[in-house]
Amino acid sequence: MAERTDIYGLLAEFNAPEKVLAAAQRAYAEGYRRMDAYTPFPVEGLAEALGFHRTRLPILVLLGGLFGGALGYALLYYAEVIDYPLIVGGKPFHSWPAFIPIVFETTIFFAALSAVLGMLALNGLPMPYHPVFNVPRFALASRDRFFLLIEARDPKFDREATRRFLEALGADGVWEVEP
Amino acid sequence: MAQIFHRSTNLIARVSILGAVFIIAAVTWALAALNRSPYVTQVGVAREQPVPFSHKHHVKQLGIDCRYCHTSVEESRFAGIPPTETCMTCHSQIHATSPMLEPVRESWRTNRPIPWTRVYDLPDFVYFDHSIHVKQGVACVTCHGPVDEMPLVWKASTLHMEWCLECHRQPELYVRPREYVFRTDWAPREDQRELGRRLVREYGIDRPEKLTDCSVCHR
Amino acid sequence: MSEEKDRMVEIGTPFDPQSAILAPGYTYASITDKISALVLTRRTPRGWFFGFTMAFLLLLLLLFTAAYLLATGVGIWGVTVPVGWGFDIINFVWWIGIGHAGTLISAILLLLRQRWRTSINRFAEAMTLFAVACAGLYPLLHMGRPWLFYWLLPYPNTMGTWPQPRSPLVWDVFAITTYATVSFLFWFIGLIPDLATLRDRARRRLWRILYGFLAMGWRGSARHWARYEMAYLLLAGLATPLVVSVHTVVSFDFAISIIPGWHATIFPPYFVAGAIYSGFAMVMTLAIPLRKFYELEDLITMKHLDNMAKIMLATGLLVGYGYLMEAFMAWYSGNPYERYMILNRLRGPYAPIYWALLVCNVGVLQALWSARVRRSVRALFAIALLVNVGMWLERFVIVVTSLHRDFLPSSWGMYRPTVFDWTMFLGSIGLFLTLLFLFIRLLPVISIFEMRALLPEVAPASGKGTTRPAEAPTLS
Amino acid sequence: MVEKGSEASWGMAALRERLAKQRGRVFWRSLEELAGDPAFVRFLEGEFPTPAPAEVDRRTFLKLMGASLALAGLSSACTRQPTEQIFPYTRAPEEVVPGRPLFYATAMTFGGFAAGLLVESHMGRPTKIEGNPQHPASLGATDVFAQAAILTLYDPDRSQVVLYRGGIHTWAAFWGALAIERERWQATRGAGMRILTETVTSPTLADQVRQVLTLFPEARWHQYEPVSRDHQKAGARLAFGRFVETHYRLQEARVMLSLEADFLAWGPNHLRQAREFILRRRAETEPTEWNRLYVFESTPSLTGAMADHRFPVRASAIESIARALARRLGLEVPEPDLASLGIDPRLVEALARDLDQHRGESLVLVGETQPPLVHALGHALNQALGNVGRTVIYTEPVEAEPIQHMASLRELAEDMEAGRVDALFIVGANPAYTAPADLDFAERMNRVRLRVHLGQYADETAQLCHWHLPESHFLEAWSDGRAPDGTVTIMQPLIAPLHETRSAHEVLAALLGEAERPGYEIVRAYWQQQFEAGQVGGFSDFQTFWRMALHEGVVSGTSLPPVSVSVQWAAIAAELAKRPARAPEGIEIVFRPDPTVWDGRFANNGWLQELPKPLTKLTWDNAAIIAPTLAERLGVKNGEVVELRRGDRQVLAPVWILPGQAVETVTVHLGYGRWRAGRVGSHLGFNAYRLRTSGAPWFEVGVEIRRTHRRHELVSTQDHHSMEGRHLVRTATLGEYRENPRFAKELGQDPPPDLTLYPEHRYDGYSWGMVIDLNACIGCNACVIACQAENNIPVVGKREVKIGREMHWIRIDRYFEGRDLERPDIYHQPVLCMHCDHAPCEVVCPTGATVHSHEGLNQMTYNRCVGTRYCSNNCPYKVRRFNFRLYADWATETLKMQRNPDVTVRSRGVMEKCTYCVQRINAARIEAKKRDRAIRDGEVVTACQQACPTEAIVFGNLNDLESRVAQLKAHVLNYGILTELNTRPRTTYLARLRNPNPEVAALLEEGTP
Repeated sequence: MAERTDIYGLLAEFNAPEKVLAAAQRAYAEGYRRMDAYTPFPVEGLAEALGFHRTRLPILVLLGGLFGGALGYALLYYAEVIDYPLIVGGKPFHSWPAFIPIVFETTIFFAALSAVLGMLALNGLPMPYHPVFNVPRFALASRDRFFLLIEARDPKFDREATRRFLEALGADGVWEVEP
Repeated sequence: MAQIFHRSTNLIARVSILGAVFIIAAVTWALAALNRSPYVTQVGVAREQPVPFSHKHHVKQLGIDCRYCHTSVEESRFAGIPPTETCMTCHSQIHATSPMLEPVRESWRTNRPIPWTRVYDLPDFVYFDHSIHVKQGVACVTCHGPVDEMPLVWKASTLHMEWCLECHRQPELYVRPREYVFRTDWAPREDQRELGRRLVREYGIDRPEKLTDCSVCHR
Repeated sequence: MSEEKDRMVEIGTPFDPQSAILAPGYTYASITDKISALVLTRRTPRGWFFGFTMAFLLLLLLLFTAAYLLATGVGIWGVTVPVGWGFDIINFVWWIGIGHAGTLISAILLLLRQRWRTSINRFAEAMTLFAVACAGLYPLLHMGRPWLFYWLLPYPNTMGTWPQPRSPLVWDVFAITTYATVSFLFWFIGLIPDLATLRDRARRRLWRILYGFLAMGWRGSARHWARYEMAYLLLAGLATPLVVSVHTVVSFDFAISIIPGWHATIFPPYFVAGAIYSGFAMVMTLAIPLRKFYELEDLITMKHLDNMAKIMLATGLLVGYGYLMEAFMAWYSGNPYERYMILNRLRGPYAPIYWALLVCNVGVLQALWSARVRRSVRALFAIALLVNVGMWLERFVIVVTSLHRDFLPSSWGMYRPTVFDWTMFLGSIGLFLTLLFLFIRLLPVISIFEMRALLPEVAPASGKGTTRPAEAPTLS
Repeated sequence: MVEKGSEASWGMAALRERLAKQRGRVFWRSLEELAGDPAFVRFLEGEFPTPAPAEVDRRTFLKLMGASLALAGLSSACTRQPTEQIFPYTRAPEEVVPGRPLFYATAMTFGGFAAGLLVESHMGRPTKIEGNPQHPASLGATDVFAQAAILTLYDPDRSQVVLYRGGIHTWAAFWGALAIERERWQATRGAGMRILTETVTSPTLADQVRQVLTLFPEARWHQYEPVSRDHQKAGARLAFGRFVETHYRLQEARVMLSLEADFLAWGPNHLRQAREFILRRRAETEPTEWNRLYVFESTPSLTGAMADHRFPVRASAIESIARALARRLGLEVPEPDLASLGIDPRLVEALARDLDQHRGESLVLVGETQPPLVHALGHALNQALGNVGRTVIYTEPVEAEPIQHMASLRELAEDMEAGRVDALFIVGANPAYTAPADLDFAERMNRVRLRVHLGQYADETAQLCHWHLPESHFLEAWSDGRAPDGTVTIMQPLIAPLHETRSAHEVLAALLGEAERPGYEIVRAYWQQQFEAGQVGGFSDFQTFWRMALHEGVVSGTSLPPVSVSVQWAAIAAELAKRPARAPEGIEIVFRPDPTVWDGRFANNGWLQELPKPLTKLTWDNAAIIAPTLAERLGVKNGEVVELRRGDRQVLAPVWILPGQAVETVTVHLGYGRWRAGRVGSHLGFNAYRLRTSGAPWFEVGVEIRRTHRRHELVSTQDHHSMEGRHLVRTATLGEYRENPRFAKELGQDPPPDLTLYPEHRYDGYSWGMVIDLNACIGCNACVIACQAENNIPVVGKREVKIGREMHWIRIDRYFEGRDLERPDIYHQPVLCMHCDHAPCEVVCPTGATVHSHEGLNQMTYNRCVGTRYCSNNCPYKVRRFNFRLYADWATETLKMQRNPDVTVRSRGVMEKCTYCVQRINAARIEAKKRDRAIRDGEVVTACQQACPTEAIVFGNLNDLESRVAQLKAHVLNYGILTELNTRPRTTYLARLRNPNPEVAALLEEGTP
């Protein structure tokens, strides 16, 4: 189990989503954990096959929404009731029905913002530089090729054994990824 | 495909996202601070005048009452800037040849007013009345600051609406007995809040809601 | 690249141009190439230059009008008392309504698992953004003192004052800001994988850097896709109530008032339906020339047009119901002002406009019941154009005829648009088209990754059926 | 080089143009100073006869620069206030407390008669004119002309310098020229020297003229005013053998018959008459105490609109009605042919019965527009009805020299024609424009060797004179004048002349050889003489007398006692026999002074030009007013230009259709079609003087109307005249009111007070409100101009009014009602901000620029307004006004001086509206607080309320149950409009009652009499 740190990992290329999915399942069964798959479109079950189960995004969005709503209401309540109460059209200072649209909008605003920012943050984006980009064939990952990466950091990683393993999975090619 | 971006861009990208948030916050804060800064408000900036009239000298050292010069402060919205005549009541005798006072004498001779520089200048859509403030126990120094310490007068308050509202919302923190309104050396001997509450009642100062009605100042 | 073996999709059923949402014969590669080629081609089509120039000239008209407006005041328009709003708010509502189709296609159809949305959602979303930009222009410029627009935002200021949150205009500020932001995020998130595609396929370094910058390092990781799909789904879930709320809030601009013809509880649904209606009409208006000039008939098929026509029919009927209910309630309520308002619409000085709107929005629409009409591209284009006009007229009727004769006969008046009303309107169309032309040239008009995902769906791959590419994200 | 003197017409025009182009701070002490500029001199001498055309481009450029500055205003957060300077006095005047206004009593003469005024002065600038409550012709009220006079004072187009043959000259030069003339007259005893004035009541001026006539016995004094009192004078002479002033005591009258007498709006005493008339017609008046008014008139007037029975008849038919009445009331008059006039004799009988039943409490009033014979018949009728001494009294004339103006002018014209006039001094008058067409006055003036004109404007007459002398405004000069009852007011100036102007007294003094004698000395010396002669008294010394006279604004004890006169029937009978009542045929032309610019003298006053005419609601124009029936017959619509031809004279006039106009008549208003009025007033409308003849100044049968199929844009502020069945003005007859006093409330649907989702705000302390008594509102527009003056309301011009952008905070809605299009009931309803407690405007304002105060005011904070106009859209009363453009004049220095310093001058892009004169409320509150007391009822008087001649507007604290406004709010006739919207307006109305004669009403039911 020699650790080879001069490469980032091995990248196997497939030509069909089913193949990469099967390969991922096999690799997981084999005991590989530090791996990733790259596809030109979302492939159902692929993330799960890699051992990814739940994302915390929904809870983030919920919190964002609640924060937005609370912030909106607090702002309105402070402005209209505490800071500068004004008689407007005979309505009370705390005209909560009139506050609803704004509170609704701030809720959505913050929820949506947390969805996007949360997604980016959890995905570690933006990340303009990534070792996989060193593989020239990787450009096809955004076209019609499907890739499975096994990182060198994986305890089970062995440059040769892993390469053989990947080739055995029916990969059209296996490339070393410069770090 | 080759790498398009260098390794370091990852860090740069993340830092710049955080940085943008901070920069926006900083700019907002800076604008707010600038708006309240002496550069914009001129608070604390002694203004040059055609005659270097010293309030410190006249008020503190000579003990002249505010109303000696600002005659209409108790009857009018405008406190009044003294006519040259007022200056000349003394200065035809005292320092009658001082070169510093030449503009005053010139004004007297030629019957042309002395062009004083305005220190407190409210926007034209704000209507402030000195007389009622003085009557209700708002002292000169409450807004104009320690005039008796000013060789040349500077603005002691921003005159921002938020500044006005501060007192109109809680006059009890600022009012004093009427008889001390023109004193520069008065300090409450009891708790200001308590004294203020009593005076507000006694003087019939309106409730804060009424004092913060738009038309009190804008019309 | 020559050595790669394209994986042909085998065709299960014969291609039916009326029901297929994608023509046969495409592979992941070919569909990628076809769409990205629109952007990455070296030669800009001459037609594009022509269209862009025309649009840009109109945009200049807008800039000139705006400068003159700022110099002189809104007095250059025909607005007056009693008709304090004119083309400004008409155009605002018109544009914002148009914008709704994009969000609707992206979000609501996504939630409803309408797969045909895929080929039209991208440019519909872009259209949303540009329409919102045009719409946003009006509330800003219609103000007497537009340089003080920021007083509508709540921020601690030296005056110690706040916006007045009982006003629908403040709701508008929040709604439009949120809508613009969320629409942008939605659109941008959708673009990220495609930007990565462009990054990987662009030949020039500059473009690669640009697209690479915007793609933020997207590499199609499976984990990323999982979070991405979740985020997309959540955004769709948020955008759906948002889009409904936005036009509801816009309708509140009217419904909250007391003016006969404005003060109606039916306004929110009626406005939302109208917005979708006008939005689909605009998508149709843009899609038909687009698919023709860029030869996208394979991707934007007759099925799309047919579906959109059906949605137009449905929403148009809702709008027609709105008109009917306005008249009915005016009669049924016994409110003399409401009754006069309807009579005035039918017989008053602006009656021709009301009748024209009925013809455009309700009359012509009935042709869509016929499948033959729905199959005729020309007929659809004509109807869509008429509906665009009709919906503009509807806003004219709502704004002007309600205001010009309200309560006191002594203050009744007339509204006559000036030349600057028209230049502002044409100018905003210029802004819209300019942005649209830039978009067509610089970004993929059809979502590439979603089209890829669509491939196995429309033509199931042979053999190993247990795994198939994920559908577009689902609720489950 | 153009020869000097021949460029008379363009010299001044060029100067005006140059001044018009000046922007920013351009003070010049006089035009002489300006003339000293060599460039200007060159310009005048014609080297550069046209101004540089690059001007416009530069301004456009600057405007665009302004736009970018506006954009830069985005960063206004960081703009600093510019440094301002403050200029104290060098020697402080007594009385002036900086920042506090002072009020001075003076008077304005109009048609020669004085109306007492109190003028507000801020630091030496007069800003606002109010009525003097002590003055008998004002009683504290003012009319539109007095209210607007303040604007004339600051009019930048006022004549500012002496002109000789159109070129700029000096007073010194004129004095020199005059001295030479005086030597000549001393030799000729003033032969050929003529003075032409308008009506003179000023004792000082009359004394001066008489001195001139004494000094130069051959000289003559002529008087001419286009709207004179000739018929009244001639009528009195016919009836009594001499001229006596007629005074009505309307508060005593129960039944009134007006024969074209527009006594509520016309004549020197109209303010007092309106007040007295309304005393018996207020909402609080007991129904049994009400008076009744019948009006016969050819064209609707304000008085006609107030009538219980108004009969549109042709002007020439009114004599027949007077005759028929006289016959029925026992005078020996041959029966006129009523049938041919289409008048039911039963109507006249019913009328006669009503008058007869109220002997001593009835009154017949005859309008100036009716011929002297009708006046005489009126006097006879009043005597026959026993009204003399009760509802009508007579006094000696107030005018210094009550001559017949038309005759005087004709004599002058004939003398000029005959070459008998050597030198003509025109003091104040403008005969070149106002003289009747048949006198060819302007043409004949050219035969006079020396023509001198003194006037406030270098007008049409000035153009024809060798010398034009700029006249001081009455607020700039010492003078005096008499009220209709004879009361003298010594008029004191509020400000030193703004320009190089002199008063008539000063010019006449020069004729007497006392050039440069100050007006103050002249007037004071005269009164000192009077005092010493014992003519006036009541004071121990002259100084006290003088001070009190100035302080009070009236000289006590100068009103005239009644004289007893009796009608000499024989003379009338002879005249009656001479003039058989003819049966007129053909269309009649009727002349009227314009309701807002009068005879044309106010043509350059923007406030008055933009003021909607009370009945047509037209602005900026006059029109040929015809009845709907006639319009139908002619096939013309509003705005179509027709040719009016009378003999060989014709004018082109746009048509305006006015219900209530007598069918066979066309009314034209004088005062338009001026060509040298100024930037505001020139070239507006058509000149009706061109159809007027000295023989028939007010009406004549036989005018041809020919269509031209051309159109002229007439601009009216109210395009819709029916209430559409909405209960806006609620009316009932007295009978109906007695049966159902709650009718006004029942016509509305006031929601119950608890019909609200939210708890109510309580308004303790002061809670302001207003009640307008529609019975008392005569629609005179005084409130509109008063508000304009008080609140710095800009003039927007015809183009903007056309698209509905007029800025008046208070407007008077006028509605026509009734089944008969030719004889509608006319209603006025002043509409201003209602200050609704549930204000729809407030809810929709995004910035909170309009919110409620805790005293119930709907506040409008201009500086917070961003101009979305949503509030205006949502205001059901449409009382909000928007600055669509920069309407306020920020450039003209003199106009800035007029502004009320207590009210913000609005810039473009902000909404504005009635504030209930919050500046006055605040001033009163501060005053009260300084005195540790509450504001008293009546202490806060809004500008509209103060001007109102009939006290129709009542304002005050609703929480004070003793206050007048609270009591009126509790009145059963009190109602709010559009209350079904649950707006809870604070401005409410008292329903309008009418007191028709049941007998006449029954006749009218039968059909048109």
